[in-house]
Amino acid sequence: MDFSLSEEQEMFRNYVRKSLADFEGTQVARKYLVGDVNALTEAQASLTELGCPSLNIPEQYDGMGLGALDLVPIYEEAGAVLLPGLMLETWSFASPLIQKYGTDQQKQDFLPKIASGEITFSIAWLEPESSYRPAGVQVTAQGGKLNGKKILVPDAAIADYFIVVARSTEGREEAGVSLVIMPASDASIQPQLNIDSTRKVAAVVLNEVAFDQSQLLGEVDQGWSALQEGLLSFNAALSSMIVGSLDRIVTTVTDYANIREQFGQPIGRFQAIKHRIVEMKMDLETARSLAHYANWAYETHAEDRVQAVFSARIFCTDAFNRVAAHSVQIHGGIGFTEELDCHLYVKRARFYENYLGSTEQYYEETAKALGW
Amino acid sequence: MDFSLSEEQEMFRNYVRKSLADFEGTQVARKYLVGDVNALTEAQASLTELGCPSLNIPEQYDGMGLGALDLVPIYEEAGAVLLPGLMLETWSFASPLIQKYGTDQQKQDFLPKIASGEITFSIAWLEPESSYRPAGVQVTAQGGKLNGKKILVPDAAIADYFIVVARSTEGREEAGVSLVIMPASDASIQPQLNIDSTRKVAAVVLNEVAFDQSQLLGEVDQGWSALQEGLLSFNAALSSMIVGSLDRIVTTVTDYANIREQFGQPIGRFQAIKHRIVEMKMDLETARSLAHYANWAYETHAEDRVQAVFSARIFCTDAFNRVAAHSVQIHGGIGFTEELDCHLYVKRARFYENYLGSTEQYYEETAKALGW
Amino acid sequence: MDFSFTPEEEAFRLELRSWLEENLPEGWVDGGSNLEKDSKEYELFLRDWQRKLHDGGWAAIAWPEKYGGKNASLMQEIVYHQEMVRVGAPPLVNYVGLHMVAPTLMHIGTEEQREKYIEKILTGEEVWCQGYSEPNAGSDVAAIQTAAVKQGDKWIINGQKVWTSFGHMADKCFLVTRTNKFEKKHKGITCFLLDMHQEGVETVPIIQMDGEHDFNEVYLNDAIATDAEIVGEVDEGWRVIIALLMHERTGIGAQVFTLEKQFNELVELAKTLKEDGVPVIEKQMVRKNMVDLYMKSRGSLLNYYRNLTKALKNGQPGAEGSMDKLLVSELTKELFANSISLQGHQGVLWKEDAVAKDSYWQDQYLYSFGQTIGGGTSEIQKNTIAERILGLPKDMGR
Amino acid sequence: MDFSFTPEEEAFRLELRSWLEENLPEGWVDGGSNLEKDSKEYELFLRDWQRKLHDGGWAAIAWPEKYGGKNASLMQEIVYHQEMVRVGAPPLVNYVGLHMVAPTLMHIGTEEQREKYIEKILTGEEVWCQGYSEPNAGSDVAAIQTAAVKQGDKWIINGQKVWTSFGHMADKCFLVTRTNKFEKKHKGITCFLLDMHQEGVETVPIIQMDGEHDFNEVYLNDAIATDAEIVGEVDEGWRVIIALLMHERTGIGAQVFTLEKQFNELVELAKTLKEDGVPVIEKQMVRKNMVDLYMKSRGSLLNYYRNLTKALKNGQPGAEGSMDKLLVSELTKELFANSISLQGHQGVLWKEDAVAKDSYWQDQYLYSFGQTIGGGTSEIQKNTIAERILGLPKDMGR
Repeated sequence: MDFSLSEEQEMFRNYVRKSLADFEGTQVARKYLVGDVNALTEAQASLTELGCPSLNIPEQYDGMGLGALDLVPIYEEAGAVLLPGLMLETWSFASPLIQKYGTDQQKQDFLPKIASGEITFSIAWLEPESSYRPAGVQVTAQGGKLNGKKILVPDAAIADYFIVVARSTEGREEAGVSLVIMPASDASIQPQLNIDSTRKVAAVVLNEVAFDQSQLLGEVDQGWSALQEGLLSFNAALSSMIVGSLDRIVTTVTDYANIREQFGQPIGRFQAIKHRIVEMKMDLETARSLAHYANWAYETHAEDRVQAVFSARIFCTDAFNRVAAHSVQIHGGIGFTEELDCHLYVKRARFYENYLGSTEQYYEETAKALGW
Repeated sequence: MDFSLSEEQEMFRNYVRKSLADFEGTQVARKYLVGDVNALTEAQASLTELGCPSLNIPEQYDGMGLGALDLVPIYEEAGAVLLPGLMLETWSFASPLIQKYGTDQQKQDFLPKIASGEITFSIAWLEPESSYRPAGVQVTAQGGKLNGKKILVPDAAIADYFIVVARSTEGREEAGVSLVIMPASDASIQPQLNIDSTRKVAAVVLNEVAFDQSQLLGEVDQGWSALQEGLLSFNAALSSMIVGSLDRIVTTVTDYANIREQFGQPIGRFQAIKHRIVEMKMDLETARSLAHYANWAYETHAEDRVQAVFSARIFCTDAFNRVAAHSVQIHGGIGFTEELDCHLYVKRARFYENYLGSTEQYYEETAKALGW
Repeated sequence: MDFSFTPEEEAFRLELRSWLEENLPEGWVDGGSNLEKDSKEYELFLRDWQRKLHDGGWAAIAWPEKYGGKNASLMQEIVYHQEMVRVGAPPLVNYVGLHMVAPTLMHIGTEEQREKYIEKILTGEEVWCQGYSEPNAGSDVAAIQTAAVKQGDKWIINGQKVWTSFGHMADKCFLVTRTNKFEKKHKGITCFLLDMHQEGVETVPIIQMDGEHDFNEVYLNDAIATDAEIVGEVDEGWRVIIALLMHERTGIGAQVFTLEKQFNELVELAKTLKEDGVPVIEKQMVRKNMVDLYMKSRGSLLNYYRNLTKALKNGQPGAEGSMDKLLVSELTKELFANSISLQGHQGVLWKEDAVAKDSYWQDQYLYSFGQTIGGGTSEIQKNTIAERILGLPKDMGR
Repeated sequence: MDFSFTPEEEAFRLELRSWLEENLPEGWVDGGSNLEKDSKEYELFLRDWQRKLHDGGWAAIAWPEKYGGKNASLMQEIVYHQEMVRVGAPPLVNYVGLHMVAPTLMHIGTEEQREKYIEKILTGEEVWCQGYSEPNAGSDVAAIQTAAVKQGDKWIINGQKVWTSFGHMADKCFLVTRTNKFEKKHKGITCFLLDMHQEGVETVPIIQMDGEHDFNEVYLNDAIATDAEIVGEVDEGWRVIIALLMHERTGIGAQVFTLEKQFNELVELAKTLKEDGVPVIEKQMVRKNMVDLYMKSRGSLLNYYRNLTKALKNGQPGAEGSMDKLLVSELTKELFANSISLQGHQGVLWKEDAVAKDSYWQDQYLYSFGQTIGGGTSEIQKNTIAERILGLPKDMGR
């Protein structure tokens, strides 16, 4: 029995932390927020230098041949500083999907470039007035053309490829949905404003965009189950990203409560503050345990991996909203300003709440996976 | 604008309080719990002397001709000491129903006796493995006979009459349900054990129990809507009963927190305790406002009376569970003993949680009444 | 128990209502102006609105007639709040002047001060702000350090204030300073009626988490005041502060009615917003959450009415105002957090791309975080309720 | 990361499992005995069970072999807890003796004490209780007032203890007394190994809110002890208390595994219990609540494993045990409160009339209120976590 990251994994965490420390906390996110992509590019380069994008890619495609658990410390460190960009989507959605469902050609084309940090992927799933359910997918991938409109596509402007969830056979069911890998340059991108400006979103308009068989990821009409598989690795990774944010919030708020004085006492001496921080800490530690286990369960194909991953996601997104809100309150007035980071976490928590799947649906998926 | 009980109502409260004070807090309930009915009989006699049972009965039937709001202080005082017995069921369910749906003969037969405290009513609704929904009513009232089994009939052993919810026409819908007034002596009563022994419950077995037209309360097959009407007055009254309990808990726990010392401080000085008591107080005051308004809305036939009454009930039953549990925790070890009253409130709170209707259904009823 | 308004109160309501209909800018009720909050244009608009209110006799209805008020009853004030909330009237740029400074001056100001300031407060000629909070004096108001030192016949003031609403538009400041640092914390405080238009006063905007600018930092570098600008006695300012807070007769009435309105708007949103073609209000979880909000917001409204009834009978509001504040502010946060969740994946859309016009829900959600901090944090309200209403022991350090 | 047990650990599990199958009373696993908790028969049964455990070598596996233990590893202890929970083994009547007193004596007792007590603890010949809490010393353990005064070569002890589990069955008591009231609170405390079978000791049952009797008050009226019965030094008992707490190596492992089992039982209840013919687990609200319980109970189990991993690496458990205690006890309350609500109107049925046999859920629901009080309240756990893990300031008075 050993429920901890390995020494190597912890060592890797230290490299990542040191590397990100050069960028001064949330500065990369704050710059990206106002449209300055340079800092992000540099931060990404620095992670690439450490080999982060190649970690979970097989050695034959220039990767390190490691797994989901090895990405955990990276995501925790990235989450701590709210690093923008398409890490989760590229490393923990596109990459595992291509590894599992891609053709040899696709693997050759994409995996080495992901490993080298050259390309990123985004996901085009939602459509106007629809939901994450199969019925919501009405963009068509028929007759060699993609047609329709996708919304809330994450960081579309800095993506090289989209994985488009499209309907190859008309209908409202799971069957008939396919995944198409499409160069971002083929689409017309219309930015949408997002409460969390450290993650940009956009509508993607597909007007007779040509594609061929070679761009299909997995079998035609069988894209829905591939999508679900991708969501397992994605949500395990997302959970770790959130754990990193929770950890940073708890550290920051604890420091503040020790320093800030009112009524001649550090505010951390008042149980209203003190015990609330403990509850935040409990949320953090439970989130961490669930997230670590989720990644382990995914990596080892454990029997309970579906419920482990989806329930970790629910807990983490929920805890993130809760903990980020408490942090504002404990900081008081200054926590309400744009100047402090508190609000950046509040906004990112909302961004993730229903990101690539709704809380409601994940509850139901968990219940089903438990056989209820 | 005057959102308060009248001076007369508050004066009446004082009479009731003084009268109940003779019985030393929860002693009536504690005696009833071990099977001693005498104290309850005396307490009831004392309330009858004050005219409580006659309050909301028209003068022509020997009542005072007052309304639901006038009962509020009585229920609050009774709730404070967890008075057992069939007050709510007799005064605020059977009595208003007979007034509204009863024949002249029924009014003559029952109302003066309710007013004089001579008779009490209980309600026989639930059946084994059923629910509070219309489909659950399968006891038959056909061919002049009642047949079937009712469960969880409150204080059946001390009731003089049951209002039996029975099916006069077979089916699973609302139509076809009738209300039958039946002497308790006609049935075979089998006590059921209940977590809150200060309210006894029983199964009532109906085996070819004869009844005639004169025992029907309201139109045949139309009993369901009468039942709903009865639940309005009942739940408004129940809410006030619970407010009384909440009030007593908050007073008791505040006193304790001022007196009990640990670490050289009264425990009420620790914010973990202090702020929790404030939350209990907030629950109490919100419950009181909602309960007062519910009774006012019922009495004045206000447009929003259905949502006002049912939402008051939901809030009060919920708050009761919450506040009673906090009280145990704040009292610590001694709060966990049989000796203190804390557990009596915990158990009564559970008794009311799904009493004459489930929380789930009242949520839905409220939503519907709001036009959602 | 009686929830009705008297015929006189209803007549008062109709009078105000028709005045508002005539005087509000065209289209205001349907979505307001598109003025930027921190622009000069917005300031002019607000000043203009206050002048209009004054011209109509609606700027300070609770004031005695001799100062230009209507001597309105508590219930008339309630009606006033209800109607203002109903039409979503523009904020009162001179709220501090009208509701805090002027009533305090009427109560404990000198005759000269009354003559000099009150008329201009009413007309909006002089807009006021308050200088209370400091970086190290938030919940602990008495910990202020801004120092006023007498030099000749002048007071020289140095220090920093924060959370000064309307500070960037204000002509005058009700400023709390420390004039004697050797006295105990609640002693040695003096209140000044400071002129904002002087070299020693600098105002710096605070940008909030919702991106808006409602508050300011005010830096005082050798700012100057005179004896004539002192309210009450030197070193006895704590009493003035307490008295000033007491002049808020109707408490947070406006916020209570606003919450009621916002709840109704949320119901509309839940009815119109669809997911896969089905209105979200038909989802069981949404229904449950909405019923919870319904009963809690009804509860807060009814609690307010109950406390108001007490105030009507006692002539003065009690500490129950803390209960109203705690309930309404926490509930406002809960309501807007729910409003975002209820929008599902669309909840993150912002500004013109949001589900509701101008991202009303997202803006209010972010703004709502300030509700349980400003005007006394929820923790402070709980202490007040515990100590003043329940009689529990005082906290350490207080 | 590795969640597996070694082949040796699994062999150990099978060994224990087969021993349990052979030695548990017939039908135990399917519902246990019907013995009344406060009867003499129950006591004999428990003593007999402990003797059986000892005979099989399973009474004190963590003890060194020289004292009759198995020198079990931390992981073997975990396996032991898992198996005992799995079969719902009877409680250890001599838990205090086996897990607290004996390890403490091994650590800081005299050679005479070890010889006199340890063997009899192991065999169950002498059952122990602990005398810590007093009416005025609950959370504040150091506030004890029970006084031991030296007269000649005897100590005369007067005072009152509460919450003494197994007190009515105990032969000996690990008693905490005050021997010097002039010293500071944490000084002047002395621990005795008191003989319960003497005139000066009276045991009175405490009836709990669930109607059961697990705890006692112990009245000490001129009870007598000797120097030889003192553990550690006179006036230095606080150190002994702390040392004694440290001997709980696997923390609340048994409770963690029990919670896991109870959750699974609740799932079964939700699947079998029907309302209008439909299993309640198909109701959306129930599903949501059950998923919440699933993730929280998984969380508490995984947290426990994570803390255990730390302990395995550091050789000693840290303050993280407070986190496990807080999580598990609060969650146990939540689980049983949910179990009552889930039964709808049938939730109030009691004893033989309850939905599940012997009103398991109702009993456990009521008993669960004690979980967040006994062994240190949740408030005390939060202070410990805040101060020892997060480094936040100490509370007043501590």
